[in-house]
Amino acid sequence: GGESSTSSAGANPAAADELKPNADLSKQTLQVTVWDGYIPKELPQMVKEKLKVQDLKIALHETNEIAMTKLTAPGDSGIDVAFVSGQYAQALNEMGLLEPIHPELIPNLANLYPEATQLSYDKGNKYSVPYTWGTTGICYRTDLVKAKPTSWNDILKPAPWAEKKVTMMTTERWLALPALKALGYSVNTDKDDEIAKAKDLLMAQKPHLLTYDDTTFGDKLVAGESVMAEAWDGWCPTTDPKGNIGFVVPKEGSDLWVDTMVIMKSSKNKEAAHALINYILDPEVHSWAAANINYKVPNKAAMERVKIPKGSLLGVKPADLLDGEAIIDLGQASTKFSRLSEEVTAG
Amino acid sequence: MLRIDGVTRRFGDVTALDAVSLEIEQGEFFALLGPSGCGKTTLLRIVAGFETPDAGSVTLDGDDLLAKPPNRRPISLMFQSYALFPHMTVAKNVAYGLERERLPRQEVKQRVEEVLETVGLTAHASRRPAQLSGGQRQRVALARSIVKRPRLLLLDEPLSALDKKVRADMQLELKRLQHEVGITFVVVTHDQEEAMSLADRIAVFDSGRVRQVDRPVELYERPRSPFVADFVGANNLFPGTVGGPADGDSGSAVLESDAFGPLPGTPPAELAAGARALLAVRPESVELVREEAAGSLRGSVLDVSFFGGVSHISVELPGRTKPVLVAVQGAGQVAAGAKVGVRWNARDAVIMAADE
Amino acid sequence: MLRIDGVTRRFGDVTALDAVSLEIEQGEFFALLGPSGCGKTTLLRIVAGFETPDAGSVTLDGDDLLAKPPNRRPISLMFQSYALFPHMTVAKNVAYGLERERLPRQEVKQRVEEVLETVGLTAHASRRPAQLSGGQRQRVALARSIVKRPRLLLLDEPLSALDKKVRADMQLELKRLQHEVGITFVVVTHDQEEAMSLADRIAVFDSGRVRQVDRPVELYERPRSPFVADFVGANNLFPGTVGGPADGDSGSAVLESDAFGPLPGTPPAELAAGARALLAVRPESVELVREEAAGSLRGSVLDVSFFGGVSHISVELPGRTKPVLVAVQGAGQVAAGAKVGVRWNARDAVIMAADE
Amino acid sequence: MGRGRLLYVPFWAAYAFLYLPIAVLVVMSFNSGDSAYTLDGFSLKWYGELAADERIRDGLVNTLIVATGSTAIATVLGTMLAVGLARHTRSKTLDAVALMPAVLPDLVLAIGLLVFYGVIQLTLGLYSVVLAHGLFAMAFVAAVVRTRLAGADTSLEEASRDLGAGPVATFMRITLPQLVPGIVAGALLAFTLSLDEFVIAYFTIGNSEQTLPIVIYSMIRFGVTPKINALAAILLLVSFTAVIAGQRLTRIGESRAQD
Amino acid sequence: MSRSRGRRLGAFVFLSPGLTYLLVLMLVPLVLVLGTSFFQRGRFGGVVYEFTTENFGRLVDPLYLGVLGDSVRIAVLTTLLALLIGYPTAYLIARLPRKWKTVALVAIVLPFWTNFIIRIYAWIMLLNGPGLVNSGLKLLGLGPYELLYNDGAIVVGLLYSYLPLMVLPLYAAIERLDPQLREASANLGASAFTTFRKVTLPLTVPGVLTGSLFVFVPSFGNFVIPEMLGGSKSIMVGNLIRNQFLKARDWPFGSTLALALIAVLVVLLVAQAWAARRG
Ligand SMILES: Nc1ncnc2c1ncn2[C@@H]1O[C@H](COP(=O)(O)OP(=O)(O)OP(=O)(O)O)[C@@H](O)[C@H]1O
Ligand SMILES: Nc1ncnc2c1ncn2[C@@H]1O[C@H](COP(=O)(O)OP(=O)(O)OP(=O)(O)O)[C@@H](O)[C@H]1O
Ligand SMILES: NCCCCNCCCN
Ligand SMILES: [Mg+2]
Ligand SMILES: [Mg+2]
Repeated sequence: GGESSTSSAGANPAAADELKPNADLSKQTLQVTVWDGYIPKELPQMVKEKLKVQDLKIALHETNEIAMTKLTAPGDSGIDVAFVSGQYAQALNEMGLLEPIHPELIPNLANLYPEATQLSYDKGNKYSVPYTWGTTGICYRTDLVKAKPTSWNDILKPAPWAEKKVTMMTTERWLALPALKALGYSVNTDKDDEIAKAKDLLMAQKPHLLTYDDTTFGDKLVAGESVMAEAWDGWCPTTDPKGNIGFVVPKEGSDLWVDTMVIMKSSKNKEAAHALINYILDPEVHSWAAANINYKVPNKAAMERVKIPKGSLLGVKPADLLDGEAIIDLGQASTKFSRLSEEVTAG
Repeated sequence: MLRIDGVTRRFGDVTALDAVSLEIEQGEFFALLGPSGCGKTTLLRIVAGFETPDAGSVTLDGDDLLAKPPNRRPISLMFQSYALFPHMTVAKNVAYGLERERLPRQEVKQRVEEVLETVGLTAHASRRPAQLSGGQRQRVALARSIVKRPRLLLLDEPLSALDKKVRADMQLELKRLQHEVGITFVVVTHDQEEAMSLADRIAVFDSGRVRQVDRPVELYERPRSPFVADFVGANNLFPGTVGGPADGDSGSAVLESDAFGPLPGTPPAELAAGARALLAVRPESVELVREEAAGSLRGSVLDVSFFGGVSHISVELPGRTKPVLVAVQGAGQVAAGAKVGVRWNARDAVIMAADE
Repeated sequence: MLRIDGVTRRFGDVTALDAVSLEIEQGEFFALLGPSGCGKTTLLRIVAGFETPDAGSVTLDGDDLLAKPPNRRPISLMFQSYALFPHMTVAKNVAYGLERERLPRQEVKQRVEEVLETVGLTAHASRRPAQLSGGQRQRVALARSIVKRPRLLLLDEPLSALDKKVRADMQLELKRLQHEVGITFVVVTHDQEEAMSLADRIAVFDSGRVRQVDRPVELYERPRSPFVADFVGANNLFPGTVGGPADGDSGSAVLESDAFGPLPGTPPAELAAGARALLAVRPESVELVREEAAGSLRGSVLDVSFFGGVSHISVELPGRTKPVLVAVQGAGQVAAGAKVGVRWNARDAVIMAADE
Repeated sequence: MGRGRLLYVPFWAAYAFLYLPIAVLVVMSFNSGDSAYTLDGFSLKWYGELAADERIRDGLVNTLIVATGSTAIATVLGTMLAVGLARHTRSKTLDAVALMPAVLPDLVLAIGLLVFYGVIQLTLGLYSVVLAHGLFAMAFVAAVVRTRLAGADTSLEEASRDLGAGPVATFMRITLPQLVPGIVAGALLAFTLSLDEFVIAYFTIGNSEQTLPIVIYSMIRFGVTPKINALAAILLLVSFTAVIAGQRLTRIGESRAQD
Repeated sequence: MSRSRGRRLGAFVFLSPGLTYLLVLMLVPLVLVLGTSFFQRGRFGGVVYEFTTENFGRLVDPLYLGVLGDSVRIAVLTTLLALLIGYPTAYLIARLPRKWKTVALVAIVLPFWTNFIIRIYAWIMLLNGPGLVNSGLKLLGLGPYELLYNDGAIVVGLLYSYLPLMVLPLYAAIERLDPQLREASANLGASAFTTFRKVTLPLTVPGVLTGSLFVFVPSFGNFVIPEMLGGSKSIMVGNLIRNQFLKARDWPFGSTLALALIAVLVVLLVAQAWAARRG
C-alpha cells in the first residue's frame, strides 16, 4: 500500500457519544472479554452490588489476536468492555471501533501514576485505560547459568554451556525485540534494513535454541530443560519455592507492555462501562491484580497496598519500567514483523 | 394379461433382448427356456421394473407397466441371486413383503409360518441368511416371493439349487398356487424337464430373441427350428433336402440325407420338396437293433453311460462326425464296440427348414 | 489319497457333519449327493481349510491337511456362491490362481484363453462379474478353479445354473480333466443324473451323516436303506416282512407286503425271513399293463405328466396313500381315470431292512 | 490360529500409541504441584478443585449439548447426503462439495461463520455452535457412510421395492441397516471432533457461554494445570464406564433376541 | 421415464437438506471471506473495500512455496504412517465378534474425549529431554535422544491426533467385505499378504482414500502441533493462514492464502471422488 503514515499519537477518529452521568445503570448489562484469571472471580457479584448494574457477563479470550478477530469482525460483537494490550487498543481505535473515554465518568483515573497517562500509544488515555504493565527480559536459572545474563546477546548467541538450552518467544513483536534492542534499534522500527539485520541475527540464533515458546518457558526453566528464556516479567516464576529463578532486564533496554481496558463504540451500555472501569481503578479492587496475578498495576494507591513477596518483581519502580519503550501498532508496517516471524520460523 | 411388445435392451454392445414380444394369459404357467446369457433374467428384471428397455412396451391388463415404480407393480420377482436381506432372520425376510401391505400382525405371522412349513424351513425361521446352506437360501427367496401371492410371479431359476425330492415338492406347491390362488407364473429355468412338466407354455430364447413359443409337447415333438430341436433335448440331426412321401404314407416324407440316402420323417406343410432341411430324431425315439435289421443305419457303439433310470448309448455311424445318441431304459445291455443298427419311425422324426 | 476321518462340525445346536468318514482315491471322480442342508458344503469347506472341524482328521496322501493354511493346500474349491472378485475382469479372475504360482505371463495368458474358450466365455474376458448373467458367472467360477489343475478339485454345485447343453459340454470337460490331467474330483451336486453319469463313486449324505458310498449302478440298483432308495430316484416303496423265495428262483424272494400280499423282489443276503423290510421298485422298472393281467396290482391312473422324453404316470392303488409312479418312454398313452395294472420283475425290485 | 497373528502387532501398537499419553495424563492428574509438566508428588487436590469449578461444569454441559446436537444433525443429514450422492446422482462435483466442510481449515470456516452470523445479525448462542459443528460433522458422516456405499450391490434394495416397499420404507428397512457400521463410525467421529473443537466454537458461540475447550484454552496461560488433567481422567473414566455398560446392555439385548 | 423421475425425486429428497445446509452455512460464509481476497488490508487491520489483485501476486513467494513443500512432506509422511497402523487396526476391528466391535471402535476415539492441548502436553512429557521415553531408553542403555522440537515430533503429534480419522472410515469400508472373497483368494494359493494386496485393499480403496484425505488435510493445515511439538522451528501451511488472519490482521491476504489452500484441497477432493467412484 502506498499510504503515507498519518498516525499522530492519540488520533481519534471516533466522535464521542453524549453520555448521561446519571443514567440508570440497573437497566444496563455489561459484557466483558478478558483473559482468564485476569480479574477477580467475584467481580460480577461485586459490580452488581456496588454499581447496581443489572448484570456483568464475562467472556474469556486466549490471546489478544483471537479477541481482535472477534472485535473487528462485521456486525456487533456484543462486547462492551475489552481487555487488550496497548498496541491492540491503538489499532482498534484507529479502526474507529472504540468509544473515547469520558474522564468525567472515571474519577479514579486520578489514581494512576502520572507516567501511566502518557503512554506513547495513547497519550492522555483518550480511548484506553491501563490495567497492568510490565516489561520483557531474560528469565534464567541462577544455579545453572555459568554467568549471570546481562545482555540480549547472552540469549541471542548462547555460550556453549547454554547451547540448546535457551528459549525465545515467537509472538512477532517479541520475537524481534531482543535482536532489535541488541542492535540498538527501536522496537517500533519500520525500517526494512533494521528489520533485515534483526532477522539475520535471529536466523543465526535458531540452531542453538531449544525451542520457541510463548507460554510454558517458565515450566521448562523449573524443570531444568532450559537455562535462559526470553520472558515477560510477570510470567517468570521468580517466586518458585526452590528460589533458583532470576529475572533481568538486559542492559540494551526493553519494552513497556501495557494491558488496557477499552470501551467498544458499539456498546449500548457505555455509562455502565465507564462505571466499571472506574470501579476497577479503585485501589482496593485494582490491588487484587498485583496481589493475585503477579503483574504490576499502574495505580499508585493500589500498589501501596500490596505486600510484595520474596523474589517478586512487583517491586520494580515505575520509573525503571518507563525506561522501556512502549510498543505501538505500526499500521501497515506491522505486517513486516509477521513476515519476519514467518521467515525465521519457516527458515 | 402380461403383454411384452418389441422390448429391446442393450448393454453397451451386447444386445440382451432384441425386440422380444410375448403375451402371457391370466393364470398361465409360462416358462422361459434358453441358453445361459440369452436374456431371460433381463426380461424378468424389465417386467419387475429394475431395468428400463431401450425400446418396446410392457403392459399388464392394458396398463402401462413401465410407468409404474417397482413397488407399485403387483408382481413378485424371485432373484436369481436371491437378494436375501442379510440383517434379517429368515422369518423377517419372508414377512417383509406382507408387512409392507400392512396386514395384521397375526395374519403375517400365520402366513409366514405356513410358507416356511411349505418350503421346509420352519426350524430355520430365526436364523440369518448367512447361517443357511445354498439350497436353504434359495427356498427362503422362493418363500419370500410366493408368500405375497401377487397377481404375477416371476421366478428366476427358483429351484436350481435343490435336490430332486425337495424340488418335486416345490413344483407341486407352485402348481397348487397356480390352480388354487390363480397366480400367473413366469418361470425361468434351464431344466427342460421342469419346464416341460410344469409349464402351460414355453418360450425358447436364443441370444435375446424368442425362437418359439408353444405348449410343451408341441415344442418337444414339433420344434420349428434346428436351434429349438437341438436345445430341447439332445437331438440327433441329419442335414439333407426334402424328398417325396415315404411308403405312400401321406403324413410322412423322406429326407434325402447328404450322407445316408433317404431317411423317414414328418415335414411341416410349408416345406416344399427339394428345400434344404434337417431331420431331427430324439434319442429315446431311436431304436437299437441288430446290425442287419431292415431299414437301419449301421454303426458301432462308442460309449454307454448310465444316467440312473436311462442309459445313453452313442453309436458311431460312418459318414457322421457326431455319434447318434440312443436312450434306453435301465442299464444299457450292449458294450462299447458292438456292431449295431439304429432306426426310427417316420412319425417320431421331424423334418424342418435348415437355419438360414 | 484324501482321507476324511470322523469329521464332526457343529454350528450352535446344528450338527452339520456328524462323524463323517470317507476315503477318496487318486484320480477318482467322487460325488456328494444329499438333500439341501445335509452338510455337503461344510465338508468341502473343511477340506479346503475354511472351517475347522470340531473333531476328526483330514489327510491328503497321509499329510495332515488341517495343519496347513488354505493357500498351502493343493486344492481348488469352487464356491457354491461363486465368490468372484468383483473388481477384476473375467480374465483377471481366472488368471488369479495361476499368477499366484508365478507362472510366466505368456503361459498364464494362454491357459486363461484356453479355459475361457472351454467354458464359452472368450467374448466376455474383459467384463466384470456384475456384467454377467447367472450362468456366465458360474462358468467363470468353474474356469477359475479348473485352470489351476490342482491335485484335488472340490466343486460345489458347479453346473446348477447351466442349461442342458452347456452342462453336457462342461461335464465332458470335467471328465477330460480327470482322465487326461489325472485330477481327483469331489463334486457336490443335487442332480442325480449328473452324479450317476459322471462319478466313479457317490456318497449319499443325510443330516450330516454318510448313508451309503457306492458306485452309481450299485447305488441305484441296490440302495441299502429306504432313505437312499427314496432319495436316489423317486422310488415306490412297499412296507412288509421278508417272505420265502419266489417261484423257486434262488436269487429272489417275496415281500409279504402289509397291504398287497406277496410282492416279488431281491433281498440282500443278510435279511432273515420274517424281518421288517421295505420293497423298493423304480418307476422305470414298473410295467403298465391291462387291469386284468396276471400278477399285477390293480389301480387307476391319477395323473400323467410329460417330462420331455419320459412321461410319469401316477397310479392310485387302493390300500396305498401315495400313488405308484410309473415312467414310460415318450408321451404317455393312457389318460387319467383309466383302469390299469402295474407289475415288475423280481430282479428289478430291492428288498431292504426297514429304517430303525 | 497362527495365521494373521502378525496383524496384531500394529493393532496393539495402535492402542498402545493411543493410550500411552493418556496414561501419562492420568498420572499427572495426581500431581501435588502446580504443573502438568513436572511431577512433584501425589495428591488428590486437583480433583477437589475440579469439583468446585462451576465454569468447567457449565462448559462440560455445554460441550455435551453441542456435541450431541451437532452429531444428531450430522448423522441424519450426512447419511442422507451419502445415500443421495451414491444412489441418486453421478455428479463428482457434488461429491467434492459435500466433503468440503470436513477439509476446510477450521479457522477459515470459523471466520466465515463469524462474518456471516454478523452480517445476518444473528444473536449467537449454543445453537449457533451446534449449527456450525453440525456442518463439518455432516461432511465426516457423509464421507464415512459413502465409503460403505461405494460399489455396493443394489439388488437388496431392488428386492425390497419388488416386495412392495416404497423408497422410504426401503431406505429405512434395508439401506439404513446395511449402513449401520458406517453410520456408527461416522457418528463417533462427529461426536469426537465436536467435543474437542475450539476455533469454530470460539467464534460462533454467544459471549456469555463457553464450551469446555474454550474454558480450557483460556485457562492455559502458563500451560496446562493438573486440574485439567483431572478433568480428562474423570471424562475417561465416565466414558469407559458408559461404553462397557452399553456393551453389557446390548449383549443382554442380543441374547434375548436370540431366544 | 419413470426411473429417471424417481431418481430425480430421490436426489431431491436425499440431497436437498444437506446441500441447503451446506450452501447456507458453508458456501455463503466462504464467499464472504474469500471475496475479501480482492480487497486490501486497512492500515491497522480490517478491510478497505478497494479492488486489487495484488494479493494473488504475493502468493508466488519462495517462502510460501518452501512452507508448502515442508507441509506436504510432513502431511504425506503422517498419512502413510496412519495408513500403515490404521489399516491393520481397522481390519482386525472389523473381524472382531460383533459384541466387541463397538467397544474396540469406541476405544479408538476415547482418548480424544479428553482435550487436545492436554494430549499434546502429555506428548511433551513423553518426548522431552528428561521425559519418559528417554528414561525408558536409558534402561535399555540407549539415548538420550532429542525427540522433541523437530519434524519427527510433529509427525508423531499429527499421527496421534488424526489416527482415528483414518481408522473409522477404513473400518466402515472393510466391515462390509464378503469374507468368501478372501477365502477364494487363499484357496487359489494367495498368501495372506497377497490376498490383502490383490483383494482386500482394492475393494476398500474408497475407505483408504477417505481416511487418507481426513488425515492429510488437517495435518497439512495444522498450526498448533508445529508450535508445541515442533517448537515453531518449522511451520506449516496452517500457520501461514493463521498468521495472516490473527497476527498480521491481513484478512485479504489471509483469504487469498486460504483460497489457494482450498483450491489444492478441491483438486484433491475431486481426485478422491473420482477414484472412489471407480472403486
Ligand atoms: N454359519 C452357520 N451357522 C449356522 N448353521 C450353519 C452355518 N453354515 C451352515 N449351517 C447349517 O449347517 C447345515 C449344513 O449346511 P451346508 O451348507 O453344509 O449344507 P449343504 O449340504 O451344502 O446344502 P445345500 O445343498 O442346500 O447347499 C445346514 O443345515 C445349515 O443350515
Ligand atoms: N449389466 C450388464 N452389463 C453388460 N452386460 C450385461 C449386463 N447384464 C447382463 N448382461 C449381458 O446380457 C446378456 C443377458 O443376460 P441375462 O442375465 O439376461 O441372461 P440369462 O438369460 O438370465 O442367463 P443365465 O441363465 O446365465 O442366468 C448376457 O450376455 C450378459 O452377459
Ligand atoms: N493473561 C494475560 C496475558 C497478557 C499478557 N500480556 C503480555 C503482553 C502481550 N501479550
Ligand atoms: Mg439369469
Ligand atoms: Mg451347499
